[in-house]
Order: sequence, then structure tokens, then C-alpha cells
Amino acid sequence: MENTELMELITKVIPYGTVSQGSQYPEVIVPAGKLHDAAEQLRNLEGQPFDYLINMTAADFTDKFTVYYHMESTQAHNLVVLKADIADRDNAVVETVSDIWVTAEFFEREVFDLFGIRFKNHPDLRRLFLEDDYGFPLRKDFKDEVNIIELPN
Amino acid sequence: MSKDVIKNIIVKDDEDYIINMGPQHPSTHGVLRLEVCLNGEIVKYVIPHIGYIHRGIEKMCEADTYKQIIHLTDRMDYLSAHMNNEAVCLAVENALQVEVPERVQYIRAILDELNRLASHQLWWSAFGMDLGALTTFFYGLRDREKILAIFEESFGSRLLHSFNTPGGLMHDVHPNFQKHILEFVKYFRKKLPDYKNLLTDNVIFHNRTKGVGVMSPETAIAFGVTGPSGRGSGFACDVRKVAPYGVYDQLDFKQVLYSEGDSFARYQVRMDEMEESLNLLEQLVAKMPSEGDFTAKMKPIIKLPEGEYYERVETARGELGVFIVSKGEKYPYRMRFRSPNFSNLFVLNTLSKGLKIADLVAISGSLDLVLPDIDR
Amino acid sequence: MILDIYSFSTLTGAIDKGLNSAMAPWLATLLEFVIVGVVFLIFYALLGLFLVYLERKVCAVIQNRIGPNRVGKWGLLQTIADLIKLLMKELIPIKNADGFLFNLAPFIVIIASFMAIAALPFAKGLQAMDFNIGIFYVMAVSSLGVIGILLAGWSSNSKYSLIGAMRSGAQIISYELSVGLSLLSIVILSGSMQLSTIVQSQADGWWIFKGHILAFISFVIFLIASTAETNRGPFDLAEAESELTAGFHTEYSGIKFAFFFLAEYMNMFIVAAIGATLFLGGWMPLHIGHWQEFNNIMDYIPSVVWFFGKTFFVIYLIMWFKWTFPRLRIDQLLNLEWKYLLPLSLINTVLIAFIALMGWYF
Amino acid sequence: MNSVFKYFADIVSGVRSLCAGMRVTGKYFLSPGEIVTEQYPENRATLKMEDRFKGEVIMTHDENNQHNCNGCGICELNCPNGAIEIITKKEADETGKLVRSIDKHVYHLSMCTFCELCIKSCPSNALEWGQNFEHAVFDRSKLTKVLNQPGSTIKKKEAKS
Amino acid sequence: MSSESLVLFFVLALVLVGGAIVFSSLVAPRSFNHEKFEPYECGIPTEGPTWIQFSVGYYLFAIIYLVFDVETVFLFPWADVMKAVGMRAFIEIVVFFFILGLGLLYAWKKGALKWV
Repeated sequence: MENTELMELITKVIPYGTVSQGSQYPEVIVPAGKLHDAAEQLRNLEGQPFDYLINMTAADFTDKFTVYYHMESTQAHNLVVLKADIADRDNAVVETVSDIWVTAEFFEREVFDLFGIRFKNHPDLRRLFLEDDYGFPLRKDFKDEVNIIELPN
Repeated sequence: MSKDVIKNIIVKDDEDYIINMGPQHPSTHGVLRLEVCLNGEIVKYVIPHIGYIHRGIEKMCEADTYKQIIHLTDRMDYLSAHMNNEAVCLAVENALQVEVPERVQYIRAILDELNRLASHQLWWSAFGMDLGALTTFFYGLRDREKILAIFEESFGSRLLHSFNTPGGLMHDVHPNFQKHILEFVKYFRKKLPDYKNLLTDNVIFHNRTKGVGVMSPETAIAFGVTGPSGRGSGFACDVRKVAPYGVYDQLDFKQVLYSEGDSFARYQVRMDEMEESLNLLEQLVAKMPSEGDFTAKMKPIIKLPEGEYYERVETARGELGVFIVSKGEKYPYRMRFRSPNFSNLFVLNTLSKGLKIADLVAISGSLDLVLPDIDR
Repeated sequence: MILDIYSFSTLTGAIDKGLNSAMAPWLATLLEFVIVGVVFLIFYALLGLFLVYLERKVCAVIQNRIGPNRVGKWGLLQTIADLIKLLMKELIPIKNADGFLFNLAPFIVIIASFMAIAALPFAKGLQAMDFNIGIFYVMAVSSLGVIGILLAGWSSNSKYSLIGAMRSGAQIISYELSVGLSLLSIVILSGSMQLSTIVQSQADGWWIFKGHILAFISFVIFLIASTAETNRGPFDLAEAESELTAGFHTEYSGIKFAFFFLAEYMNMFIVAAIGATLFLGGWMPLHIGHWQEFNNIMDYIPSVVWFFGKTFFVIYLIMWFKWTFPRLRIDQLLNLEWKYLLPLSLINTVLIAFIALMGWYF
Repeated sequence: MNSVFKYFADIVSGVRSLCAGMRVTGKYFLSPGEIVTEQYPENRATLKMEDRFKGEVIMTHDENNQHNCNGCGICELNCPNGAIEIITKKEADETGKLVRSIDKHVYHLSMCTFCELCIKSCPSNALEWGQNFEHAVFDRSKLTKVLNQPGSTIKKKEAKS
Repeated sequence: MSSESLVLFFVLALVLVGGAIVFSSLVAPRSFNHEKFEPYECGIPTEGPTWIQFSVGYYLFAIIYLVFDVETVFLFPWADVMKAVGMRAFIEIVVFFFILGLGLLYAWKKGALKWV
């Protein structure tokens, strides 16, 4: 299936999202509140359900967080990226998709560990790598005077 | 379809008989801690605890140039160091739309396969040891030594050879490179029957692995279990076939798929992949241009255009993804590695539930986990 | 036909006579006891060290390695160095462990193997105790060891040890049956439980040859079952290091650990010696039918060489198993015994009884 | 009857597979020529590392105790781990002008990951790989090395022609 | 030697183990460290009691074993005199083995040989 066709199909099921051709793969940008619904729509997309969540991660843009979901359909081998912005950095909450892809449970734990984004309805939201009182190291404003030696640029 | 969702079920009880396997345990290859709940010999649930060697590679990448990132990726999955390098290089090259010389692509593919072979050999050794056949460890390492000697000759180091650089390679390969590879292929073909007699055909080995830790294709997809572990369940996830990179679309090889999904199927996938890799090596050496540049022209300071880039390669353990968010600077704004072992590890609970503690060892061995890759 | 030049009875007899003529009988008996005791103690310790060394060398060569080669010529003193090291190691008392049982366990395993070794016929005329129920005695005493293992595992207050001990308990008692039944078949054939009589009955040929294929099957069953009895690979579930770190002796340190180690190797020697005595003719030389010349040449080889040659052959077989096979799982281990070995050995025993009755053996 | 047959067939095939395994180990047991162990400290004399072997970073000095390093600091910039520190000094050359030159090229072997970026990026080819691999020392501070030999000077450039 | 010397061997084994342990505890160094005396569980403190009611699987086999082992004890005297007594002994033992085999078959079919 061509990318344009796929994008049309996605636009049909996710009318509230912005579907565009990213630098490599089709991108779907949805509001953070609609993330779970959009994910479910993609997971059950007609003809080519995106059943394989390759990757889930986030990035800190100092004024907002963006969460990324890379998913592939194992039938058509198309890859799409689902994105959502979380504006509230101090109290970042987004709904979990671990009920759709079980692997997201662990990706979300990692994102929570490193960014401090909370996932609503997550079955077991604990820190994955770090201690409970450690900061959220992948936030851009994270400072650790003890352990990190800044290199002169 | 979403009604029969696969879940990771853990039911805790106050009277659980908890036993910790790891972080210092002979069968967790690395510092993995498994919190195992037992009922006699039967496993009730397994909770993996990771993070003992979390080095924050993703954070470190944010302060490194793209050339400097390469040497960090070696240290994630140290057994497929070359593939990790290649993933970053491919991401950078694709973002910059650099045409990499053909010779480089062939050399990279050769190194991929050599690295895959070395990794599978080590896995075979360690898997035998997990099951109590200590001799396999020495035979596997003996043969792996030959590959490491080839690496050492060309790159100067045996395990962590940061040999790739965005745009090409650090050096040209050693003049004896092709000759030694062909010698190795011949040598290893002769040794494979030993592997078969020692483990593959062994009746005890069959009993220990057949029907143990059966993973359905749905489970594999839902957990994102890729690589040989996923292909043992019939999940066609070989990135070399699904989304070919380098010269893989010009090569004749097949994706090894087994449908049983048990530990023995995962074992068989890797054994078949070893032979497949040997075939590939012969093809690659024959097709490889004997002359040519070893690197494309690159600017001394590499700056990726603003945007998001995602690149996938097939490592010895599954699909490695490199995700770069660039803001047009010489450092990546956000770098993310989707490591195959991360997803492969967490299926352990589902697979080993209701089986015996010895099976847990067999399953974790058959998943072929490398801990530094999980923790990053 | 057997030459008596190598018989140890002349030597022991002479010592006995000399002592008795020199002093009062009770003193002579006491002195004999002490001599025998000291000789056995030294023999036991040296044999243990040598077996450890042998195992290391055998597995090294199998695995394309050299093995110990630093201490002494070909590393011969390596195990002695290890022993000294283990003697110098701290004995760590484990918190909340059952102290008395914890310390008792190494005594029991050593006593079991030490008492069993006393009844073995090492050579013509060299047997400390020749019971008329010899086999029975050895079986009974050597199975005491399992109590030591169970105590060690239970008292350690470690979960790994506990599981290891439980496994080993289930394993050893199960395989006791097959060992018993396969030994029984030789008792049927030779009509005696006395080890010296059994050896004498093989003067014209070893039971493994005289008893047709049935005796051979019996030998194979004995070999498998006794490997399991001694907790060696592929049946080393009690100390399966990939699952239970070190199993029942996880918490033992220093010399106490060394005793478990020693007992394991001595048990291996005992079962190998029993196998050699019952199936391979003990210290009897190899005799083939009516080849008078050949038999005479064989007679010139001392009986003690025959005994140790055969025993070490069996020991080598057991080591060969260990360094080749993957470990079994607990349920498979018990399946193998109860569903394969036990029925087979039951049938085998009946058949052997039949051929013994009919006199259909050589 | 079929299951009884299968029972015995299982035994036979099982024993056969075990024998196949034992044949492999037995074969190696009987061929000590296959032993691959390297006797390391004894074979020091014959042990030769590959030409490209990455043992440590060294600075090449010619017979006049001269090296190529002019202290530009590019290697320091390129090192991902901060394993290189360049300490420069100002020195008057023959015309009396103050010229920056290298005082100490400090190399922390303990932080080096052998990524080769310093060697590749050096514009004057002053650095290269040394073959020494016996780095074990009792004190970590001994792993910090000064690469330019004492009293060494910078090699004069050939007259530009 | 007579069977009284069994006591000798018993005492010798005691001396061997006891002597070595006493010697070792005299020469071995001692150091005190709170963590050191913990039971080993891969570096993590144990949770919950170690000594609990354990799985019945192991004991089932012990019970079956008891039945069989007592019978094996009877078999040895029989084996000793089998050739002397002749056919009668053989027939009797065949009947005995048959019953024994039935017992094993019963346990097998009953599922007692299956691991739980």
C-alpha cells in the first residue's frame, strides 16, 4: 500500500489527528488526551492492523514533552509514527497504551523513569533503572552535580 | 482483535516463596535480577529487575558528536557491536542523504554476518552451559576465536571495534580479510556436525527444550520479541528482509522461521542462521569489489538537518532501532535506542509461568539476553 | 592357575605374625588397627586429591585445554595447593542456620564414604573387612550420605540449598532401587553377597562377559544409576550451578566445603570400584577361554593393577558422561528412573535369574 | 502394542544420540593435538600482536627525539571521554616570536575506549597505536601517561616547496 | 579383620573431619562483617522464611521408594540361595516381581510418578 493511501486511511479513522509524511515515515500527530483512542484505532486498522509496537519513547523540548510511538503492521510492513505533545511539563500525564500492546508497559516504565511522564491506568508504574529518589535524567533541565562531569565544548 | 489482548500477568501473594536469581548468579548472563516466586519447583511468576549497569548512554549521546556516539553504541550490545555502529551510521547517512561506496556496504554486510556468527557461537556455548553441558562452552569459544582473530587483524580490537564511522569505515580492511574469511567458513562448516552431535540431536537436550516456554506468534508480536527468539515463533521480523538496508536486498538468503515457538525452535533458528550466515559470507566475499573507497566524503563536523530520524537494523538478537531528534546542531537533541533485548526480556514471565525453575534457566538462555543492551 | 606372588595375604600375614610374636595379642590387635587406620586415612586423602586432579585433567583435554599445569610438574601438586588453601579459609557461620546440623553434615557424608571404602577388595588378599553380606553393607553405608546432604541443605537457611537438598533426596533414594536390582543380578549369578567370593567366581571370566547381554544391560543400568547416586553430571541437580548456584553446599566454606567435594569424588570411586568388582572381575586378570598362553601373561600383571585399572576405567566413563551431557530436569530424572530404568531392571533381574537357574551362563 | 514399541524405540534412539555426543567428546579426548590453550606468560617471546592492534595511544618519535605534535588540541576536542589533555606552552622560536607548542600531551589510559578518533583526526599524524597490551598496574594514577618524551621537540616541517 | 573394626573406621572418619575443622578454625583468619553471615541469595537479602512447608512432589517419590526398597531387602537373601533352591525359588520370585510390577504400574497409572 502506498503511503498516501495509508495516510488517507488513517485520516479516516483518526479525524482529529494531523497526518503527514514525515522525514521518513508517515506521522500522525494527535492531542495527548486522544492518544489512547488513536492508538486503539491504529492497532485495529482495517486491512493492516499496526500490531507490533516497535518503539515508544519521549523527548523533552523544554516547553513540552513529545511522546513517540513507532509501530509496524506485521502484514503490510508499513511503519507509522504516532506523536503527541504534552504541554504540562510539571505534571505530565498521558494515558497508557499497555492494554493495547503489552510491550508498552515496559517502554512506559522506562519513559516514566527517565522523563517523569506518568501514565494513567498503567498496571505497574515503577521506576525501571534508577532509584526512587533520583531525578528524571533525560529532562533537559536535569542537573546532577555529583556524578556528571560536564565536558567543555 | 483487540479483545484477546495478551497481558503480562503477575498475581502476588503475601505467602509467596520468593527466591532471587541474580544479580550475581551463574545463569543470568550479566547483572540481571530475577525475582522468582516458587511453589516447590514450579515457577509462579518472574519479575525481572534491571538497571544494575545503566550507564545513561542516551543522555551521554546528547553531549557527543555523531562520530563520538559510535563508540558508545559498541558498549550496548557488545556481542553485536558492529550492527549497533551500523545503525547509527545508517541513520546519519540516510538523514544526510550520503551515498556510501559499494565496497563499504559489502564490508559492512560481511562484518554483520561475522558478528552474528560470533554472537550465535557464544550463545550456543552459554546455552549449553545453562543446561549443564559445560563442554559446549569451550567448543563454542574455540571457534569464535577464529572470528575474533579476523576482527583483530583488520580493526585492531576483538570485541568493541568502533570500525564504522558516518559515511564509511575507519580504515580499509586488511589485505588478508577475504582469504581468512573463506578459511574460517571452511573451518566452521567442518565443526558444525560436532555442534549437532553434542547438543542438537541429544535426547536430554530435546527433553529440556522441546515444548518448554512456548511462545505463540501473537505473544511474540505483542511483546515485540524480535530476532531469532521471535522467528522461532513464526514472527517474520528479520529487518534484513522486511526493510532491507545496505546490500541485503541483493543477496540470496532466506529468513529462518520456525513455528513451534519453544526453546528448541529458538535454538534451531540460531543454528540455521549460522549456516545461513556462512552462505551469506561466501556470497559477499565473492561479490565484494576489490577496489574502492572505504569512506564517502563527509564534512569534518556532521550536522543533521532538523527533524526526526528512525533507522532499524537486525542485530544478532533482534531489531535495533535508532531514533534521533535533531535540531540541526552537531549534537543530537535526543537519541534513543530501541534495544531488542529490552523487549525480549519481559516476555520471560509469560513464558516460564507454571514451568520448573530449570526451565526458567533454559528459557532465559534461549532468549539470548545481553544485559548491557537492556540497561543502556 | 593364578600366581600367588602378588598376593597381599603373605604380607599381611607376616605383619600379623610378627606383631603377635612380639607383644601381647590385644596390643598386637590394637597396633594392627592403628596401622590399618593410618594407611586407610592416607589412602583416602591421596585418592581424593588424585581424583580431583584426574577430573580436571580429563575435562581439560576433552575441552581442548591443558588443565592445571602451574603447580608442580603437569600441575600434579595443584590439588594439594588447593587443599592447603581451603584449610586456611575462614569457616563462615551462617546467620540463623541450624548450627549443630550445619556442622554435623560434613561428618556424615565423610563417614558414609569412609566406611564404605573399608569393605572393598583392592587386591588379592588386600581387603580390610570381608563381610559375608559385603554388597549389602556397602549399599547400606553409602546411602547414608544422602542424610548428610539433606541436613546440609536444610540447615543452611538458604533457599537454594533447601531446593538442592530436596532434589538430591528424591534423586538418590529413587536411584537406590536400580543400583540394588542391578547388583542383585550379579548376586544371583554368583550366588553370594561376599565380595571376595564374587571376585573368585570370576576367575574364569568376568560376569559382564559370562552373563551374556543381560549382564551388560545390568552393567549399563548400574552405571547410569550409580552416576545419579553420586550426584554427578548429567544428574547433578542437587548442585545445578546454573539454577541453584551450588545447591546444597552453597553456604559451606573452607574445609567444610572441601569435605563435600571430597565425599563426592570418593563416592564416585566407591561406585566405580563396586562396578569393577562385580561386573569386571575385581582384581581378577582378564582370562579368555582356553588361551592358556594369553592367560598366563595376564597373570603376571599384579592384581592391584587390575583392580585400579578397571576402577579408573569406570571412573573415566562417569567423567565422560559428565563432560558430555546436559543436565536433566528433576521430573525427567525421576521419569528416567521410575519409567525406564526400574521396569527394565526388574525384567532384567527375572531373566538373569532364569539363565542362572538354567545354568545358561559360561 | 504400538506404545510399547515406541517405548523401546525411544530408548534405542536416545541411547544412540547419547553415544553420538560421547563420540564427539571422546574424539577430542583422544586428540590432544587439538588443544588450543595459549600459555600466556611463557609465550611472550613468540606472541606477536597484529599490526593494527589497538594497545594504547602513543606518539611517534624519530631518532632525534622529535615528534609531530604541535599542540593544536584537536585530539582533545575529539576525544569522547576526555582521556586526552593538552598542556601547551609559549615558546620563542628562532625569530623571537612566541609560538604555542606542546608541553605535555597527557593521556589517561584508564578513560580511553580505543575509538581511534584522536588518531584519525590528528592533522599532523602525530599519534598512532602502540602494540603494548600489558597495562595492569597497582595504582590507577600510573595509567595517566605523558605521550611526548621528555626533552623531545617538534619536528621541523620540510621547507614548503 | 573382624567386623568390630567398623568402629575403627567410624572413629577415623570422625577424626579426619573433626581434626581438619579444628585445625582450620585455628589457622584460618577471621573477620567480621555484618553482610558476610547472610545466607547467599545472589546478593539480595532473603525475603520471608526459608523453612516452610515444601512441595509434596519430592515426598511422593520417597513414599513409593519405601515400598520398593523394603522389597529389595527381601530380594538379596533370595538371590543368595536362588541357585541352591532351584525352580521353586524362581517361580516364587516371578510371582513376587509380578506383584511388584503391578504396584509400579498402579502408581504409574495413578499419576504418582508425575511431577506436581
